[in-house]
Amino acid sequence: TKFGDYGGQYVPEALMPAIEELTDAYRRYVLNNEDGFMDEFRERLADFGGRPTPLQRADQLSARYDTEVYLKREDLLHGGAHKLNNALGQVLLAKYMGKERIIAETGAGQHGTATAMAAAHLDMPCEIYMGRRDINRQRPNVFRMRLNGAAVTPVDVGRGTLKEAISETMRDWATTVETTHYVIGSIVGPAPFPAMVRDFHAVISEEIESQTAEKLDRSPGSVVACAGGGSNTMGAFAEFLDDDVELYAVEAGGSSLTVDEEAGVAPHSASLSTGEEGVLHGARTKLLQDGHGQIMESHSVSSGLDYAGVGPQLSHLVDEGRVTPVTVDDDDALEAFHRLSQDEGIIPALETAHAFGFLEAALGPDGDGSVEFAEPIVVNVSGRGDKDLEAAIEETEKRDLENAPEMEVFDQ
Amino acid sequence: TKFGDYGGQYVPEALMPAIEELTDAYRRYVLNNEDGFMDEFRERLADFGGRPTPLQRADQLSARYDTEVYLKREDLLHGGAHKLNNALGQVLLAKYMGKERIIAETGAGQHGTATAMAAAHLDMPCEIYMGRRDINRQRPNVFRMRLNGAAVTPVDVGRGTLKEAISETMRDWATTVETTHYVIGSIVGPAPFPAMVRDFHAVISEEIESQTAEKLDRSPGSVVACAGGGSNTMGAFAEFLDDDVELYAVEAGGSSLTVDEEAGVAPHSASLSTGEEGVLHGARTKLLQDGHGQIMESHSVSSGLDYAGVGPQLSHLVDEGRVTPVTVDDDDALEAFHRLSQDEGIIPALETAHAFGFLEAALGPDGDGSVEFAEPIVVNVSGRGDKDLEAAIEETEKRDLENAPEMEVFDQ
Amino acid sequence: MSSEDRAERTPQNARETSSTLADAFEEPAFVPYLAAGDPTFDASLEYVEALARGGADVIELGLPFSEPIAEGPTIQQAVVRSLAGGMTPERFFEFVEALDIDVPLACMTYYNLIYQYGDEPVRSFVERAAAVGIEGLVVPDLPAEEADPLRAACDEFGLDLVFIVAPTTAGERLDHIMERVSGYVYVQARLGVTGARESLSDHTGATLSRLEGYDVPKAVGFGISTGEHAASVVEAGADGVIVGSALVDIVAEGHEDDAPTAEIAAELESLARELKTGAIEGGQRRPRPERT
Amino acid sequence: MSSEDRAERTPQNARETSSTLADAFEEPAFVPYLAAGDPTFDASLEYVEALARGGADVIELGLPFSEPIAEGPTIQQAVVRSLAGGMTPERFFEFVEALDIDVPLACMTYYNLIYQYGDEPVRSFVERAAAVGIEGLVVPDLPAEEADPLRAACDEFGLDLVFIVAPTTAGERLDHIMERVSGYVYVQARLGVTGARESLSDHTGATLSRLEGYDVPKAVGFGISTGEHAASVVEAGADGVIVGSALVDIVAEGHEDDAPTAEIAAELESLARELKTGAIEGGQRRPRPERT
Repeated sequence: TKFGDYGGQYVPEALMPAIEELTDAYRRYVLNNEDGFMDEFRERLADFGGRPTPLQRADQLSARYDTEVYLKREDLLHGGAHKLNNALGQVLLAKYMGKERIIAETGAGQHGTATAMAAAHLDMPCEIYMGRRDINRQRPNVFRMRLNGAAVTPVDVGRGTLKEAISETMRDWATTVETTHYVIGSIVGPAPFPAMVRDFHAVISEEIESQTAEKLDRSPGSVVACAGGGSNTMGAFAEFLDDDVELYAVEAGGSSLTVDEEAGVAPHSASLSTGEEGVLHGARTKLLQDGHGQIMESHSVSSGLDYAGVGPQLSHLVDEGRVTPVTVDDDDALEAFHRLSQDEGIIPALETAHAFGFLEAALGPDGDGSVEFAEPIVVNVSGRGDKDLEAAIEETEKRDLENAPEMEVFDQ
Repeated sequence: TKFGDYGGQYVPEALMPAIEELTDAYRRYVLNNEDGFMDEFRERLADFGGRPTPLQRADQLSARYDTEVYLKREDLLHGGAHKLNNALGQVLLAKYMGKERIIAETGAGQHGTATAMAAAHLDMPCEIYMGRRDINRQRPNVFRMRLNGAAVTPVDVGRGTLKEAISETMRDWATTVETTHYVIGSIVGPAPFPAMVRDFHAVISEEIESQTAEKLDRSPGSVVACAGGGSNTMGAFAEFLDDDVELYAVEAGGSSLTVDEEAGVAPHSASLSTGEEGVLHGARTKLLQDGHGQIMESHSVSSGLDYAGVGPQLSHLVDEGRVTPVTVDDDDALEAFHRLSQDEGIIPALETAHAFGFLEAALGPDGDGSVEFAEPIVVNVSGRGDKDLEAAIEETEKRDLENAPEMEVFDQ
Repeated sequence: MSSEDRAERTPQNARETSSTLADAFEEPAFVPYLAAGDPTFDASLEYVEALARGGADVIELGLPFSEPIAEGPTIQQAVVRSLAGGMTPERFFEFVEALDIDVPLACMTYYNLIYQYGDEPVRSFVERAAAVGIEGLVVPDLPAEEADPLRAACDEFGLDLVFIVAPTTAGERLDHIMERVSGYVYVQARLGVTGARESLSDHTGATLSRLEGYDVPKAVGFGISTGEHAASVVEAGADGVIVGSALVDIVAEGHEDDAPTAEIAAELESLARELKTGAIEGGQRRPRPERT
Repeated sequence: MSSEDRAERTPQNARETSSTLADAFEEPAFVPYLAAGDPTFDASLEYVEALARGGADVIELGLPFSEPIAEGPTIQQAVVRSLAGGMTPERFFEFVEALDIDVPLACMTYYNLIYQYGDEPVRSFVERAAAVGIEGLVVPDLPAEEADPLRAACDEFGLDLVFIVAPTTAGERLDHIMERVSGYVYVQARLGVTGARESLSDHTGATLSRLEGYDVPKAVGFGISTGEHAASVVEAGADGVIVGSALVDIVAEGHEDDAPTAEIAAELESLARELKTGAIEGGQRRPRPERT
């Protein structure tokens, strides 16, 4: 249950039996394919989810950077992000375990929508906890969850964001644990979640491996993925941990890497790059916390990266030197958002845009050339940007970005 | 250039040379794969677009209707609808033809976004004409086009919807025809567009054929697709025209199949079911028109079906008895929208919802049993509903639908 | 002109006999366009008659269609006004009957209206047009390739069928068109849609020279708005000038300003005179070609 | 109690010697909880002292953590108030030092605060807690599986480590916990989070009977809000009752109504007395077991 010293199971006693039950189910169904679980999972991922997703050469970026850049198109997965890999896996697992109800937390709403979809698909009642502030920031995703038949329960505690929603979902789980499965949305939480969620997402790197082999007759040189909790990151890295492949985890640099201890606010979400070891939401990992151990309110222009913790395995891999953490700030992420939209015809999620901001910072015309990537570079396009349109436009208007499009089309 | 008496090339003389040039290019590149055009097209459709899209068994609908229902998941194509098949094909063709600029019209914005994406992907300047009213109804799609770098030009003539946008794009084309390709968004317009657009979309039915063969070792019994202009329809039907497969084109019944001649308004868009032969936008086909031949303003809750014309080949196939046209009204389409969202975890476009409304009307608990479908039924899920969230919720609130979800989650 | 003058005309092949429209181009001709019924039936009658007084040799009278894909904003708005005023094909024919002028008329409209009229697609319309005294048709969305049924009907009822030749029209297509055209050929001065312009396109000369071998009057339209435009187009070899948007602009502005009908009519007559004079002057500036 | 009393205590294995916390359960015990510093440092001191006066046998004093995943809304809000008032681990220890009571204290907090404090993770916190006279720790997000470092530090500095046993805890896990627990075992009366309830859960009896063989005082918490609750829980076999939310409710309501500190303190003391009395009565209702 550990990754070095990271990970573990720091949860209330009431949850431990469920976690033991889940650990057993994970071993039997996921690791040992009991009752053909993994076969059914893979088949549903293909038919319902749309796997495999393509590995596409990015023609314009390859030219811009004079290197080979490939895109792993998780944005094409049903729901618009990699999130379904995990949500479908866990909801199906809950069904195999005989659970009768699904709960989940969501921040930006991507995990919530993926879970709501999977639950509708598998005919499971579903309740999603979401911070009040996020509910009002992410209306379309709330609509989608409700349309899929999920209950959406506002969380009014604290700032009303992901952190509070996770805590609240854990509270529900502590009450309903006997009949309910909590679908954690990233490679965080108590064991076995970090390993299990990674395994559900590992299909991303499995496909990258077979697709680069088939198209290019080789492995990728570098894999780049944004990292909030880190599920798309570990999904994109998992198969390459023992190989000679460079792995870059791009965190949200927000507006600044400094912190405001007084206000308990970190204006970024760079847990891997700047966080300190601690215990949050069931696991020991790198955290954004103040000197006393209180968790900081994180920040990013991308609400999906806006989390004070990170997957324990990523913390471990960073300490080991296997994964290189880097940061991209809000401005550069927005520029990258526009660049990919205009140059490649793919509007990425703001989360995803961070990964491309890193390429530009390192390889672009004004890049610092600090990184020498091994070729080809595969960037995980973890999600599409439809959910972020309003936010991206609003944030763009606040700034003086070189490549921002004019938006003066509407009446009044 | 004709389908029976339908089709033809009813365009201003200034466009005829361009249409001859296009006809030649269509023959060479599309039909004869000159310079490997079709190979590149298919490869880009796979890598950029995400083909093949899955053929998924609809577990809940199959149970509900006690028959085998399969879903062709065009909603998973990049951009969220089948539209990219055609847009990518035409923009690539324009590149092969040496054109320097792309123009297109759009109604709901789906064709516009697909074209903007394809143009960004292939590095072609792009301008999209869109009725002012549609611009204000479809903000997210306008954002997407602008983000992809396309110019969006409002059309203020008439009601400011698709019909006017097409006319305006034709005017642009009449001016810039030497350097510009007009990417028509459906199987309408002068020859060779109806055949060419069909051929770009035919990949849908090619895949259905190979997927049913692989999964079920047989052909589909029935194929059901919604029909506005009819591009997803013909794409889903094309390979089966000579086979023993039932083909149903589901049109928008709107609020009523009657018309208001005085106001020049048809409160539906059922050109195949109720239209009269006439000439519009370059082709002879079935049209919604008044007794004098003036084109009616059509209506549907789904702006993508809201067009007074329809592809000439569909008109012909309906006359021949090969395709059965049916209608589903706004209410039933909305109910079907909610049903698919809740039961299958797929939020369909409102266009697409019409196809499912037809299943329910025929096979549902309150169905009239009027149709005996040959099994298995394949329904083309032509697009996803993200673009329609606001509209669907607004239209749902106006009605007393049995399966409408509560939407009271937001503040105040 | 009243319809009775030609109502009795028997079916014939117009191209093999004399054409009233072609005859109108004996001297450099001025061919104005107005949308019938813009903004009202009665005012529009006065406007058309003013053009006749101003020297029009042929008048292109627009029967408005809801989707005028070949028109620029000026004529689009005229179409909207006319339709809002209740214009229909039948009213259009009544309009022609009500006109009190002695200038040959061409009806400019879109194919769907011709197709839908009456019991026999195409033929009914042409028959009725002939009955009210219309001399010819101009159909902007009907290229020669699709024109056989209409050509046949026009031949049957003795109407001319005018085709448009664009700057992009050349080679076989030009031959194809010129085999089918009668009355006059509408030479589109530039690409695009109708609309008045400050300056003239330089495509005109090239198009006219491609047409040199064809013995049909060449009327140049698209963008002509002043007497000087008209003069230079005729000097370049045109047999006449077609002017629409510049005239419709006068109707539109007058309508907007609520100007008296007579005042608008006077303005139209004045511009018509300027344009006709310009055409004549253009003819004088060049060595007049022998007409065969 | 002032910290000097125990500051000199040397490291030892608490489980092998007498435990002040366990000793507090000689008669049916009342164990109240309050969040230190809720809503202010000074008021909170008075509230805790009022509980002591009301008959508390052990006081669980909450050191607030920003993510209290095991707490219901009542205690979540207490945490918010306390943190807003500037509570920190260091201030918490000062709070304990400033308390003038003679009731053993357990510190209830979350693991991250214990982990972060001082130079040596876990050990620094326990050392300091011992220095200010805290007798034990309750850590709701630390199951026995992860508790070895804290257990070792507690042993080193003579603190008890209280574990929670839930209705879902059974079999090997129960043994595992009971091997590590000291002071008392916190019997969670029902699933879920903390919070006062109208009626009691019927899980309690079952859990208590699973614990029968273990020689550690059993204190039942979650949902107890009245003297009668306390009585029936003790009657069912508990050695004591833990009451948090019902008390915090008094603080919260007083805070909201801007009530004088003394008035709130009096209310707390009164409810404390009711609960203590209930516990005693519950003990009298059942045959008192022989303690070995």
